[in-house]
Amino acid sequence: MLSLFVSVVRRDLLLAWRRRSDVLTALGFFLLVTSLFPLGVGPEPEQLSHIAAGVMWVAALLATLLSVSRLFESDEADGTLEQMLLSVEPLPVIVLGKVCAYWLLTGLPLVVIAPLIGLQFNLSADETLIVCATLLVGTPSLSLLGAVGASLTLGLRGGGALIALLVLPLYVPVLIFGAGALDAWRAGLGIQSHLALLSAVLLVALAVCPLASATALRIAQD
Amino acid sequence: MLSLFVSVVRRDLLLAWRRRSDVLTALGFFLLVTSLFPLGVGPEPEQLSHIAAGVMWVAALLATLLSVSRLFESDEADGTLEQMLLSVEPLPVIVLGKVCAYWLLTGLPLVVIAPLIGLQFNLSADETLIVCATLLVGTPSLSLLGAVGASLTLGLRGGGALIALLVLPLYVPVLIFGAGALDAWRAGLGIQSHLALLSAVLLVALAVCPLASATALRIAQD
Amino acid sequence: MSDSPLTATRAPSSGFSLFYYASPQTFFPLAGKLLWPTWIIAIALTIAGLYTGFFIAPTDATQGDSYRIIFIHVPAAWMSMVVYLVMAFWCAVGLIFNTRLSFMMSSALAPTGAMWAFIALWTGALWGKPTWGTYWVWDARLTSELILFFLYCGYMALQAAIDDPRRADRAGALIAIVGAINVPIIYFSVKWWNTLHQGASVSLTQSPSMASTMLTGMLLMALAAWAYTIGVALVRVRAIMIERERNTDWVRQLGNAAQAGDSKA
Amino acid sequence: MPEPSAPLLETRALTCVRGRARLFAGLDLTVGEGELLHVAGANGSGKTSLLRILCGLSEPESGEVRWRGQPARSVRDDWRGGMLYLGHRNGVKDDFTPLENLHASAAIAGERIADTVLLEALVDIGLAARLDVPARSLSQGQRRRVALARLLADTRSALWILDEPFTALDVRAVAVLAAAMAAHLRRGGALIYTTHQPVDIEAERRQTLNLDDYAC
Amino acid sequence: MPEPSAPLLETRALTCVRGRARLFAGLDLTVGEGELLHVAGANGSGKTSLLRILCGLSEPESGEVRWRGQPARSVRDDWRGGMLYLGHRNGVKDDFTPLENLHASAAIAGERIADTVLLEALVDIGLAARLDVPARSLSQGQRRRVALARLLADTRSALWILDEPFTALDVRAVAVLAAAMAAHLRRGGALIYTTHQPVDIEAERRQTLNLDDYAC
Amino acid sequence: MKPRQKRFALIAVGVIALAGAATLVLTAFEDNMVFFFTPTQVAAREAPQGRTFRIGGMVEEGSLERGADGTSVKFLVTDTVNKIPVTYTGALPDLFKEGKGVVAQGKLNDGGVFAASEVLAKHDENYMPPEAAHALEQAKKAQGTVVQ
Amino acid sequence: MNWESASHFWAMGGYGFFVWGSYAVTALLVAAELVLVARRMRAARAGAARDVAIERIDADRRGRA
Ligand code: HEM
Ligand SMILES: Nc1ncnc2c1ncn2[C@@H]1O[C@H](COP(=O)(O)OP(=O)(O)OP(=O)(O)O)[C@@H](O)[C@H]1O
Ligand SMILES: Nc1ncnc2c1ncn2[C@@H]1O[C@H](COP(=O)(O)OP(=O)(O)OP(=O)(O)O)[C@@H](O)[C@H]1O
Ligand SMILES: [Mg+2]
Ligand SMILES: [Mg+2]
Repeated sequence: MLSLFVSVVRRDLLLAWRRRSDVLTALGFFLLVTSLFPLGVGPEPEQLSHIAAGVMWVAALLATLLSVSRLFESDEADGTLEQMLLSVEPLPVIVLGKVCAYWLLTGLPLVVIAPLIGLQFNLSADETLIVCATLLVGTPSLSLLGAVGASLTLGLRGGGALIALLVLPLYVPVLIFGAGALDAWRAGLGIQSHLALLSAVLLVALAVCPLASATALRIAQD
Repeated sequence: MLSLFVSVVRRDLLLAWRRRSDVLTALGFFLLVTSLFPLGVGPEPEQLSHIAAGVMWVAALLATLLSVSRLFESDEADGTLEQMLLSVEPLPVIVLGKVCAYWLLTGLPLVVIAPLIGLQFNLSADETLIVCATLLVGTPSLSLLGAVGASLTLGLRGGGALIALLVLPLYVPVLIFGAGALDAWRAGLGIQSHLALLSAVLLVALAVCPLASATALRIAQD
Repeated sequence: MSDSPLTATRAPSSGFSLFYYASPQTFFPLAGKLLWPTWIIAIALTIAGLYTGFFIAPTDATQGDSYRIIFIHVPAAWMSMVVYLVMAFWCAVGLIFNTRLSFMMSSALAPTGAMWAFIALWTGALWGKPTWGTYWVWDARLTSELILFFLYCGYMALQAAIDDPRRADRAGALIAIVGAINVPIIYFSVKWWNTLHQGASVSLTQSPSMASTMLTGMLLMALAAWAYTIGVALVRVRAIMIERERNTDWVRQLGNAAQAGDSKA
Repeated sequence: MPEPSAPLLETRALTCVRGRARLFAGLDLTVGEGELLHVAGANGSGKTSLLRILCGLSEPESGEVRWRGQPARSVRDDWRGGMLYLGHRNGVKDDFTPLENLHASAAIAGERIADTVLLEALVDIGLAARLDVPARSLSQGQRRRVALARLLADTRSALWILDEPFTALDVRAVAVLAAAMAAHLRRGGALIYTTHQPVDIEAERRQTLNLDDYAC
Repeated sequence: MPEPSAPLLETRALTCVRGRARLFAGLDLTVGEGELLHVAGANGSGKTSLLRILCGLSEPESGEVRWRGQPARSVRDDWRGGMLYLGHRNGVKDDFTPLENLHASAAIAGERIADTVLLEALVDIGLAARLDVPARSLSQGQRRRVALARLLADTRSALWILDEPFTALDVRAVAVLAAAMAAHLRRGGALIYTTHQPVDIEAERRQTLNLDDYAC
Repeated sequence: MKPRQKRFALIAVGVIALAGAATLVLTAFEDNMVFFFTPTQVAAREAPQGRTFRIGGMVEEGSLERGADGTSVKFLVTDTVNKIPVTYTGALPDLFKEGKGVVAQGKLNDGGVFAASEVLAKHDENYMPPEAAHALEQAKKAQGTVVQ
Repeated sequence: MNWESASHFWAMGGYGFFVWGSYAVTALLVAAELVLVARRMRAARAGAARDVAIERIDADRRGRA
């Protein structure tokens, strides 16, 4: 089962590598939003550092929301999804593999690039670290929750808007804990409780989402 | 020729109507970005009104950038595009019709909803009017320029990132004039010159983009 | 209603195609011959330009020695614009006369042009800090030069993303030609928007507002940049010719020669 | 000025290159009015590529296409107006009903065809029962039929170029289509098509071009 | 517990409804080992719908599918593991080469097949010359061949369910595929397929199910 | 319309649009698009109160005063008609000189003094060795005395 | 001669960082481009040679068959 998981991850990564620049869409989007902001808002250092965590988290959330609807799209269009449903292997593991590859391609790069954006927004090293940590724990949840939305709306008219409608309510808590951590730290409170809550969300998502997503996929293909 | 234009617009609007909720993606995205901001940034009235024009313009720009890559996608996938290329009718007019429908579906709603966002960001009536006016003149240019990018990258690996690379440099001036108008007005300068420049960009885009896009489509199908 | 004999017959593949292949085939050796003279000229001009710039040209009255950035900034800025125009020209020729060599020229120039644009931006920013007091402002000259750099990147990225060389050529040509509008904007931006960047020191209508040794150094370096650009573009276009014409006779002969050379070695 | 005596479509020394491979070279063919050309060949022999060149969707590597005696590129509007191409892809919108699809295609082609004509075509091709469902819930063969209904409604085009028109069609639909093709030929139209299925189409004059013979 | 004497696949009083229309009702069929079942019927008669029910992709309106004598839903893993389905859609990734595509399909199916076996299958089906190009630049028939190469490499599945396997294939490829089908039947496998083309497949025991007879 | 006429009509429309664009750009340039105010505009109260904006002009000859702390400065910006006092704390660009162009960003305080947060130097297109500059200055002075 | 000593030269009147930063990056880019372009040329030639070799092998095989 582990080997199945690994081979699904590898397949999706290879596919992404074949369409290299597509991979960068989420990252590019993140960079874009965070760089256009200073342009549109005006470059006053304190103001920027004040809104930094919010901008970065909103950007990460949007980057996920926008790209996740394509998670199963190409597999559906070319018939691979049918084959997945018909496999003897457990579908949730396949789904988890796909989500994992997806996170490696869209979530992890954001975490890696975040320090740079921190610099641009005038954050101190500690502050940057905090934002990175929350992103590291939070973005996998975003991917997992997004996958459920994507499979529920697969092939539906108006997938894009629907997915946002379905997933956003679940995203907002993540956003609030994630962006709130920095404020809490600045206010002198610790960030442990924020991180603990984010981790709890992640664990629940890990347990529930692959299953839910797999079920939704079976229904969608009926 | 006018009847061709009208029938293309009607066709695309009807199609959009059939996938109703898809239509709202751009609008939903715009609302999302602009509403999440106060959430992430914190609700200080002056600060919000200060960044309002920037946030709205960045959101409009992103909404276009993200959805425009799908402008020709479905027509390409199902073979309608081939038929357009083979039509006796001038391709630029067909393209213009498609862009027009696209703008009606993604640009105009933003302009209409902008006053609401203005309220949320604490703008005065005059200020809201100015933002709406710049959006009204600016978003068609975004759609037109985006169409060229969409047709250049049609069916390419990494379309998403590529389109951003191609189109963004052209969007930046529009963004600067568009978001700058409010600042100019606040600084006591008139907004005529900003609007004049935005209109100039629009006129040039109207003259050049349909042609360029049509050429790019022919190249893409070769 | 029996099948009539096939009307299609195989024509000898000559005529039109001869004209078509003629250019790369004859251009390849010509470019090879031009190469060494170009390199020698480039090196000589660079040495002369740098010597003039650092050892003959005096310190500037207002800027001190920081002005010596001029000897790369201005040649790079000029080349970035000229190369783009030349690219657009070759693309237009390619579209009109359907000659592949001109597209190859255009794609051979792009990386060098992008490099010049980057150097202009980089040196300009480094020059701006001591003189203006900032590395960057969103002024029209600077913004439009940045857009030029992006246009180069877009051209190259688009070509890289398309597998079919013919489609790549044509799609790239579209960007090159439409983007050429940007070049006059860059050039006249200092006139139209009077912001931080200085106006022209050298123009066709006025005598230069620059001490003659400084001007000499700058012009020598500009000529060196020309020679370098031509040299690199020639090498690259030769490489592109081989890559693209792999299945033609003249490249096969080339391969034959290389094989022979290998077996000798 | 089109020459009346010239054949509808000719090619001169056509060469086609896809990727690195040269598919065919020096291809000359002539199709006159009322004539049927069956382009045969193995998978990957270049049938689709040839048809796309003949209708102007792609450019040949070298050689030229002539329309009624003129270089086709110089009489592009005549060429496009006189031709109807149907490729692998159906050009059918999932969200439109069959009738809406036909209307949309006609609009794009710059024609305006009466409802009755289109309805008749749809009925003839056997879609009478599925007129009010969107194309997304049609079966494979039914979708293909929607695309092919355009042929039944067409009386304007002098040349039909059809890439594997019979795929996914059942026996009855194949017969209807073959009859429509024969009628087109009788009207003086010309027809170029590919297929891997043996289908008999009535025609006065017919040619077969086997691209396997031209493989380089 | 699968009963060894039971037929591979049976259906009991299967009824299928799509949208508003009832496609067929009370369909009973039995397919044993080494048996060939050709599902015939006009476009839209419900062939694809039936095949998708037989392989478990969709649920019938009423009735049940049995696998080796058990209700198929209760022995789902056996059912899925013993079956190979190929639909209208190829399941071929545009960005993978043919070999990579086969590897990816095998991985998803939970199998691990040696390179040599897959390569042999690709060569047998006539893709030897196109091994290093991504599927996006294959011709229609070549893509279909990539999907079908899975069949040539398969020795594990007891039942093949193929929806119009012959579309877009040229004569030679059709022959190769028919031979592979015959070999599968000789091995004791069963085969259910649809097609509108008359193709001769060697089989000891064969049935034809004409869905037009079941239309409601 | 025949296809050819259609094409002609399209080209005509395109040309008209481009011409319209050109006129619009020209009218925009007549307005003050530049992002700084002249001292005259500031004196006429055209500049905003309490908001950040940019002011541009020449540094008045002899107006530069350095503060005791060594980093704060005061000077007058002039467009030869009006003068606005500017205060600034921080490093000045090297080209900042009396009699040369300057662009400063900041706010106008109640006393009519412009508190700059950033000072940029604007430089002209003349390059010459110091001796030449000196000679030029001498010449200018000499000319000045003659005129006076 | 403008410079009293080498250290004066390197200091560039206090603008060493800016001036040498410009020249160094330019030199680096030019060097990198020359290397890349040379490698591309070599790869192209090698590819052509390989094509010929493959063709010969092919011809040999066919000749034998
Ligand atoms: C990132 C910042 C900069 C950029 C993008 C930039 C861009 C350009 C461009 C595109 C040109 C060529 C256009 C023309 O010939 O008129 C140019 C010329 C020039 N630039 Fe810059 N520049 C920058 C900063 C500077 C700075 C800080 C200085 C000096 C204070 C400077 C001095 C010059 C000079 C002397 C010329 C030659 C003008 C002539 O005689 O034509 N530049 N620059
Ligand atoms: N974009 C491309 N890049 C590289 N090769 C291509 C491209 N498109 C097609 N080919 C190749 O060109 C050849 C001819 O393709 P084409 O689609 O014309 O074949 P066909 O005769 O229509 O085949 P089929 O019967 O399978 O439809 C194929 O070998 C294919 O792999
Ligand atoms: N999602 C759906 N909603 C409504 N009707 C549907 C849907 N899917 C299929 N149908 C209808 O069900 C019928 C059977 O479709 P199916 O695809 O099974 O036909 P088929 O026998 O495979 O035909 P073909 O030979 O054309 O492939 C068709 O009339 C089709 O219009
Ligand atoms: Mg084909
Ligand atoms: Mg079917």
